[in-house]
Amino acid sequence: MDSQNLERINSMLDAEVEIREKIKEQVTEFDKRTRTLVGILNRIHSTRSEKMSTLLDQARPVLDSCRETTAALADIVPPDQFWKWKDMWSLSLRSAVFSATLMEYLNSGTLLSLPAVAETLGFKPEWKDRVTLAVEDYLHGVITLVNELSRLAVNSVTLGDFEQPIKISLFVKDIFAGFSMLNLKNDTLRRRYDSLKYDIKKIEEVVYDVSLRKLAPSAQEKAE
Amino acid sequence: MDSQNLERINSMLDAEVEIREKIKEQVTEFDKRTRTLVGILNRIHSTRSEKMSTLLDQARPVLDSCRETTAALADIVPPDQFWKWKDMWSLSLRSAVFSATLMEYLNSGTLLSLPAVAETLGFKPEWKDRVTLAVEDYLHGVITLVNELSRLAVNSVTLGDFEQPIKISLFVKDIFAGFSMLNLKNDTLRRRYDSLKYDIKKIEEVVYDVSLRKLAPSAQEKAE
Amino acid sequence: MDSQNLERINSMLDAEVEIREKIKEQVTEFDKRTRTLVGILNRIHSTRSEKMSTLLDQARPVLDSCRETTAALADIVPPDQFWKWKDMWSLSLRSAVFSATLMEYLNSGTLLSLPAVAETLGFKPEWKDRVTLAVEDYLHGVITLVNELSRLAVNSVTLGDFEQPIKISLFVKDIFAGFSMLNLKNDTLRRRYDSLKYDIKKIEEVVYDVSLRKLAPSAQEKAE
Amino acid sequence: MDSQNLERINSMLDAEVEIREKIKEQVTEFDKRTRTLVGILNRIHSTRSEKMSTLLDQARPVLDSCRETTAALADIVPPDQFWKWKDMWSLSLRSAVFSATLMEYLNSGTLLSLPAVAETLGFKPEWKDRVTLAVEDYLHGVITLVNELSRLAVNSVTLGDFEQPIKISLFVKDIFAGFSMLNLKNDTLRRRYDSLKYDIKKIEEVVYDVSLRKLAPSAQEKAE
Amino acid sequence: MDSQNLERINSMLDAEVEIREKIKEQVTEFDKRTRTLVGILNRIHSTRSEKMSTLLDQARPVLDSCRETTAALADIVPPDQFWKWKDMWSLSLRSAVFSATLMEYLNSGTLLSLPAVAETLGFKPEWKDRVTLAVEDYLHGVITLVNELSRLAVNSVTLGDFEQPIKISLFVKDIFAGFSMLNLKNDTLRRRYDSLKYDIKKIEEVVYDVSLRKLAPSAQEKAE
Amino acid sequence: MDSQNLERINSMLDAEVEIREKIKEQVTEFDKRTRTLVGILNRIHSTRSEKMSTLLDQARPVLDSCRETTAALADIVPPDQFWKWKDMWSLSLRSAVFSATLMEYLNSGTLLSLPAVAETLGFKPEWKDRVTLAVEDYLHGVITLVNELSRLAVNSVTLGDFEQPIKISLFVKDIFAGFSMLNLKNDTLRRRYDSLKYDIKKIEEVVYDVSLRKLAPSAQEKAE
Amino acid sequence: MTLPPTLNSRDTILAVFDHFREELDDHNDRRERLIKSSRDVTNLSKKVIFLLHRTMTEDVGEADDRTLGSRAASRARGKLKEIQSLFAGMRPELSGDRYARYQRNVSPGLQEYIEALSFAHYLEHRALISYEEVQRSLCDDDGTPYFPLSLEDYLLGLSDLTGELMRFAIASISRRGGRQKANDVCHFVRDYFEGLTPYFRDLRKKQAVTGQSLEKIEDAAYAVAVRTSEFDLPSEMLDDLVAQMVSR
Amino acid sequence: MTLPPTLNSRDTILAVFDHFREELDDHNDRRERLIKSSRDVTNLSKKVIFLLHRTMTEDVGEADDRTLGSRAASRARGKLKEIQSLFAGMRPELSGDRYARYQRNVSPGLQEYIEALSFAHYLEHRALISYEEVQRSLCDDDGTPYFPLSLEDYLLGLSDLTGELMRFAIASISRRGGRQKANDVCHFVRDYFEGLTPYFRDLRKKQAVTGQSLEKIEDAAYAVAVRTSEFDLPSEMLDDLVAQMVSR
Ligand SMILES: [Mn+2]
Ligand SMILES: [Mn+2]
Repeated sequence: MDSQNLERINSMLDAEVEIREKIKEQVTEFDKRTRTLVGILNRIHSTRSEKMSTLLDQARPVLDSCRETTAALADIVPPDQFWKWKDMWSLSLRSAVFSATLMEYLNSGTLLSLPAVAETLGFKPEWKDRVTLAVEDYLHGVITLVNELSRLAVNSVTLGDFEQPIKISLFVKDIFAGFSMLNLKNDTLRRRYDSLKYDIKKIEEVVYDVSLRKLAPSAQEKAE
Repeated sequence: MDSQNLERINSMLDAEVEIREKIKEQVTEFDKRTRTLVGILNRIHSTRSEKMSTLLDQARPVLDSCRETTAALADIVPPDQFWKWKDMWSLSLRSAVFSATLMEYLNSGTLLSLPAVAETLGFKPEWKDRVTLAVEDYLHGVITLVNELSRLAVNSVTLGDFEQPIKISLFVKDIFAGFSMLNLKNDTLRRRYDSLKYDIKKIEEVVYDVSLRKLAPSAQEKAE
Repeated sequence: MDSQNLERINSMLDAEVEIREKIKEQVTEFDKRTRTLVGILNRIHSTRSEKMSTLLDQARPVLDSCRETTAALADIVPPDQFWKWKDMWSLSLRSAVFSATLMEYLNSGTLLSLPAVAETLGFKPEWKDRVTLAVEDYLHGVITLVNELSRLAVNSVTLGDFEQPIKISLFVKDIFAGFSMLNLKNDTLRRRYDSLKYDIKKIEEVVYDVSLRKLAPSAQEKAE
Repeated sequence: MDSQNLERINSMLDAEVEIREKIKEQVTEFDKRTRTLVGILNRIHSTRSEKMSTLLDQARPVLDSCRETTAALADIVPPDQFWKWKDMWSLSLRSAVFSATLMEYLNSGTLLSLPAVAETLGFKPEWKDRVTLAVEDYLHGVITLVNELSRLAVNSVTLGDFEQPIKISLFVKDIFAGFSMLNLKNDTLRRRYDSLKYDIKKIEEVVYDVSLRKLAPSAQEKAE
Repeated sequence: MDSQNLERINSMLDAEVEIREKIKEQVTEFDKRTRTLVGILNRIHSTRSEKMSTLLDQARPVLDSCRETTAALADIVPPDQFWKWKDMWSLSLRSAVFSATLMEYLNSGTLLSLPAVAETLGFKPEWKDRVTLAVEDYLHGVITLVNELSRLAVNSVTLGDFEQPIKISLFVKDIFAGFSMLNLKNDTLRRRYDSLKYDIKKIEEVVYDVSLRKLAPSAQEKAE
Repeated sequence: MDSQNLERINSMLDAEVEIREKIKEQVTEFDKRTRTLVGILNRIHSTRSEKMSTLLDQARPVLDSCRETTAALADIVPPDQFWKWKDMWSLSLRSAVFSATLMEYLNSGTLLSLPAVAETLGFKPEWKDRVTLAVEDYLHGVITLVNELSRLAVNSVTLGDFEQPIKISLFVKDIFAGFSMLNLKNDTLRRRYDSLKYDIKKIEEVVYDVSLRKLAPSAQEKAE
Repeated sequence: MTLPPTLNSRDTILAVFDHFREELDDHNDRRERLIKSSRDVTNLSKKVIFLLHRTMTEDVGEADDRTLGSRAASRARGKLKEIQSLFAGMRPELSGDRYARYQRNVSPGLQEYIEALSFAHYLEHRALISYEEVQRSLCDDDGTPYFPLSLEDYLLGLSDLTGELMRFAIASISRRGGRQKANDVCHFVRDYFEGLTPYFRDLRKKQAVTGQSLEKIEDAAYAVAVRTSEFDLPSEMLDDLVAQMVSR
Repeated sequence: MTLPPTLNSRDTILAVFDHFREELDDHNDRRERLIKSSRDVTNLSKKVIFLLHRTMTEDVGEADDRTLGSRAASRARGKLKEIQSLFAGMRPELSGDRYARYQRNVSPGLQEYIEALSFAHYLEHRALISYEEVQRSLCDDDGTPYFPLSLEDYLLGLSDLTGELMRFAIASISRRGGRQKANDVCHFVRDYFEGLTPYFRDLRKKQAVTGQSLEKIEDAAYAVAVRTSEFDLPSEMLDDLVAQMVSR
């Protein structure tokens, strides 16, 4: 192997190792942030609706801090290499998407769109060949949101809030109808989408329990 | 899910599906080419050295035709997405790298460098965010070359050519020394590199047999 | 390998590849149709019984369009090769069976028989060695029907229809009695058959809730 | 190999074999004890709360007898070699941790701390380089406790005890919150921790069923 | 989980993570050293005996530098935890053992004993509960030595040195006889020991080739 | 479970455990014996033919001591349970068969028959449903014998004995003819039988070398 | 065939190996026959199990559980006899030390048979079939066993029983008296479990499945309990009320 | 059985499912029978292969290779006929669209048969048996196929042939003319390979094994070449010299 060939190869390999190390560091940090965030949001299951906004206020700064990660990654990843490295942070990123959409649902009852999530997390359009919010990561986050809302439907009844399940039911059916129009290939996303049916079924059963017992008079009208 | 959000997502997913289909088509073609190439080069094991150049002449146009694939892929892959799609063609590409380096070895006894292979296969520098020859693909091809040369060492002796193993031994030891200076992480490449030791041992035993029996007078001097 | 043999092999291979490609195309189309169909039928859960027939009218033409797929497949598959290719389309076919039987249930309250489903989907008896409706595909479709009806039992109560669960209960018990006549291997069908028991249990619970709330006023009071 | 070198090696190897045999003997005994213990504790699922203390009285002496194992192991393991041998007994030890913490929960409703479990099982601080209760073994035992309690929540309702699930729910959520603050690396422990979510969901559903039907009037207040 | 319990656990887990990181750093360094060492020693196969000592002189300082690793590890590993961490560095350590014993063989024709290797690599007796040379690591290194010597026997003949194989044959048989007296359990070591037979067979065949052709007159006498 | 049934099960289990323990003890002993035996016989490769009988005299008492194992096993194994337990000792037994047949070959140049080996190892016909020499164990031993003889052919030439390889060649070809009478399954025996061909090839090469060096002086000259 | 203790010519060696060949061929052929018979046993046993489930879920007016159980068991008896005669047919292939040799080839069928037999036994007697009883079912008219039943086959056959009991419990739960039935099965399986837990380690994998079955049964019993506790009436009376509503 | 298009009573449903049961039972029973026959075919084929090897390594004076090959093939013919009649017996179970349905159950035996048949064919004709010839061996007297041979079975059966050829080459190498034989097999296998390499991707795993076999054959040919190159005599003459030395 002539030495020029060898040198070129070695410097390419070394550069890769260095980038990997730097990204790993950021991901460790990102992971801590999203774990804290998910930890805070886990408390929604025992929080009455009137105190929900206080909880969200606590979560907000942590969510905002994720922008630092995004910026740091944009600094590290070389041009054109987004797809080479993205798997390293996508688990954490999906947690962040989940948190952002959950917070928006609790706040306004609506689904945060992909560009809105991207903005919330501090992605800049000009970084798109280095760090960006890929469709699949957004969709994974939204599926996790549905999983969590089926749990919330159950727990809000326990807390005496009989309207929440009905709200969730409508919101989630809408998302499900959206998903069913997507052309998903037969991969993880597809499998997770299929599992949404169980969440919807669970939510429907909660709504059933509530309306059977006439606990939420609005149930019938709204469910239509 | 509001319809704008949905539409955007759907068009992104559809675009992906289309790109995938187009690449798949090219890969099928690429695969046919490299399999034909490997099929022709398989015949080196029963070809006497004096007829080797005729064999190479047959292989050359097939190797050259791989440039069409490279160009076609460069047309399909969108900017910045090299790393997203490269796994689809890397198996075929490694076969092509193997073929190119084998042909060069048989022709000139030297190792084709990474940029030289890239040129042979028609990669243009300006495509580097769409299609390019990654280091790992080059190295995989070179390891396959060593695997094949250990077989050639054996078969050339059967055909009465006692010099070839000695040439191979020197060439391969040089490559091995090169590899041992690389900072390979513990992945497939590392495992395949470890397996090179068996090839080298086999080649050394052929050289041993030849020099023990004084079949190639040059053996001793050259081996040093 | 002698060239005549090789040629024969090659032409057989090419023929197979071509058939596979053509079927794949049809299946993509079939899949779209059944997904649309299932999407429409998903709305039964929020549709009051008096509007059900309007919904069915919307679904009918999509169901009918599946006949085109059947005919196209019959054109492609060579004689006697039904079992060789059927796995390629059986997932979509089962969705179609499910849709046809669900629509019939909603319309007449009865179970569409296998030959009747086959006719609905446009299978011709003379194609039976190429495309036909196999027993297992029919049974899979019927199991999906029961899965869906257990969901409908729940949701119809939410919508204020207390008769539907009782109708479903009787219908599903008859189907279950049919299934228990079969000797199944340890395969998917067996596993799905086992799952039927849970659907029946769920339906019974709904019937239970509804009946007692009507007939046991004392209980009612306590529950409130 | 010179004989002194050989002798030294051989005596080291022989010593190892002997220690292994002795530990194996103790582990067989330990395993019997913990299996008996788990066998007795299995009965909590069919035991009404008023008879629980009788059951615990039966289990207590078996739990106490584990101290003999601990002492015996401390006698066998040479200084500094705790980490060399601990895998041999850790499965049994985790069963013992599980049993001790379950018994404490049933008795006082609290979680036994790591030092308290260590004391219960007879570990002496001065043995810490030979036998001690490692953090991971404690945590594994606690996770098993949560798994078991989710089953108990279900079965206590069947036995007519509607308060138990609510107690369990609070207890387990507390543990879960604790776990979510730990810095678990991505190993078995992490995977088992992730699975706790299913247990919690199941328990929440039981609490939901109970409070929806107003079977335990305290449900709402306590769940907050 | 009460906060004291939690804090204690967390600080234990954090300490572990930190130690692991520090060891990993040292192991990366250790790995580089042993790879360089093995790279240099790989040249024995093309080095005439008269130049061997020059080669060894080059290797010596690299071998000596391993003492730094040993000392650094002794600083990091807490008392009593040798067995907890040793797997992290044992691959590199075995390479070092191999190198040390190979160098001694080439220098003096004798086998370096376990304590001698330990000393060469800078292990201090007082560190024995933190870092030490375990028997199995020593034995693994010696087996690698035999693997390498069978290759050397072949290559030395190629280089015209007909005495080396005979020397190796006697040396290796002695080691093999030593191993066959050890009480090895049925593990990796046992499996690698079994593979020694192939090396010995290969060496015997080289000696056979040499003596059949009367290339080394001393062969017969020495082989006895 | 009713207590009588449980008791019966328990006593059966205990009996099995006891038998297993006792056999294990015997096998440990058996293993030591055959390892010593194989260790002694390993010296044939460096022993001149005139001193062979002294070596055999040393091995004989060790071989005879295997009868104690056989008798002990016959005492332990219950009637009709030979096939249940035989795997526990068959590795050692095959070593013993190998040793017995090797010793007979060295002594008389003939193959010891199965019944003769059985007698040598002290098997009594009346034990045949408890301990006996199964055909497959005999065959495995004989294959090991051939493996060893191919090594001996090589080494005897090194020691100046040119007759041994020719004797071995004739002997081994007869055995191979025997083996090719068998219809084997795709099991270990088949794989080892396949490997016999390589031993025969090696032996033939030695015979070839030796014969030509005696009979083809012209060749000799060239080779030197 | 008398041969010298050492084989000193190609012909004697060939004669001996010819004998080995016969022995090996014999063994392989016998193994094949037993594997085939074992497959037959498996298939018949599976059919018995379906027949038992089918009978237990038939709509037969007011037949109580005991009656249904007896009817199921007696319907199964014929097919079980058929299986037993398959075992009788294997007897010569399994005599003496042969059983130990071919056990692993016979086990799959045997375990499936034990599963079927113990299920029938449970339905008829609400009890676990004992080792003795299984062994007795595999004896000729004189009470001589066709082969000795191994403990492993007995226990592994029983492990599979829990799966069937789970199916049985869940299928029954939406029928009259289902709550009681779920509770019965629940106690039965727990009892079986508690009996064995302290003794076995090796059955772990199978026991994990048994544990899952038990949990499913418990969940079913729970569902009934929760639902009936909402009302202040005895569960039999609730069942009657529902039946009245649903009657066609 | 005439039924209404929709089933509106439990009785009609039961009647229909009763019919399904018959159909499923039929299918399962047929599958079982075919699996059993396939096992028989496998076993007989393995015996043929051993018989062929055995005949080729017999010591029969100066018989040349062609003669040995013909003898081996003619000895195998009887057993191959036996296997063919097993296939003939399966014919009714595999008629029409059934073959495609049960192919995977028949394949293991069929591939082993093709391995045996092609080995016999090689020994007799030193040529690769063609697809047509294999299909012809599975026809009745009128030349009607028992079932259509699938390409996959043909190719996978041939892949296994290389393993047997490797065994054949290595066993022959230490016999007179072994060098030539190793070279012949080597060329034969390479030729087969080069013919197929450009076409197949899916046969990969099997081809890896074929590749290993080829390497082993090459190593054997190499060993002979190296050893004879040391002497300046034609290899046949060297063989004679050795034989002279070794003759008893
Ligand atoms: Mn079962
Ligand atoms: Mn084969």
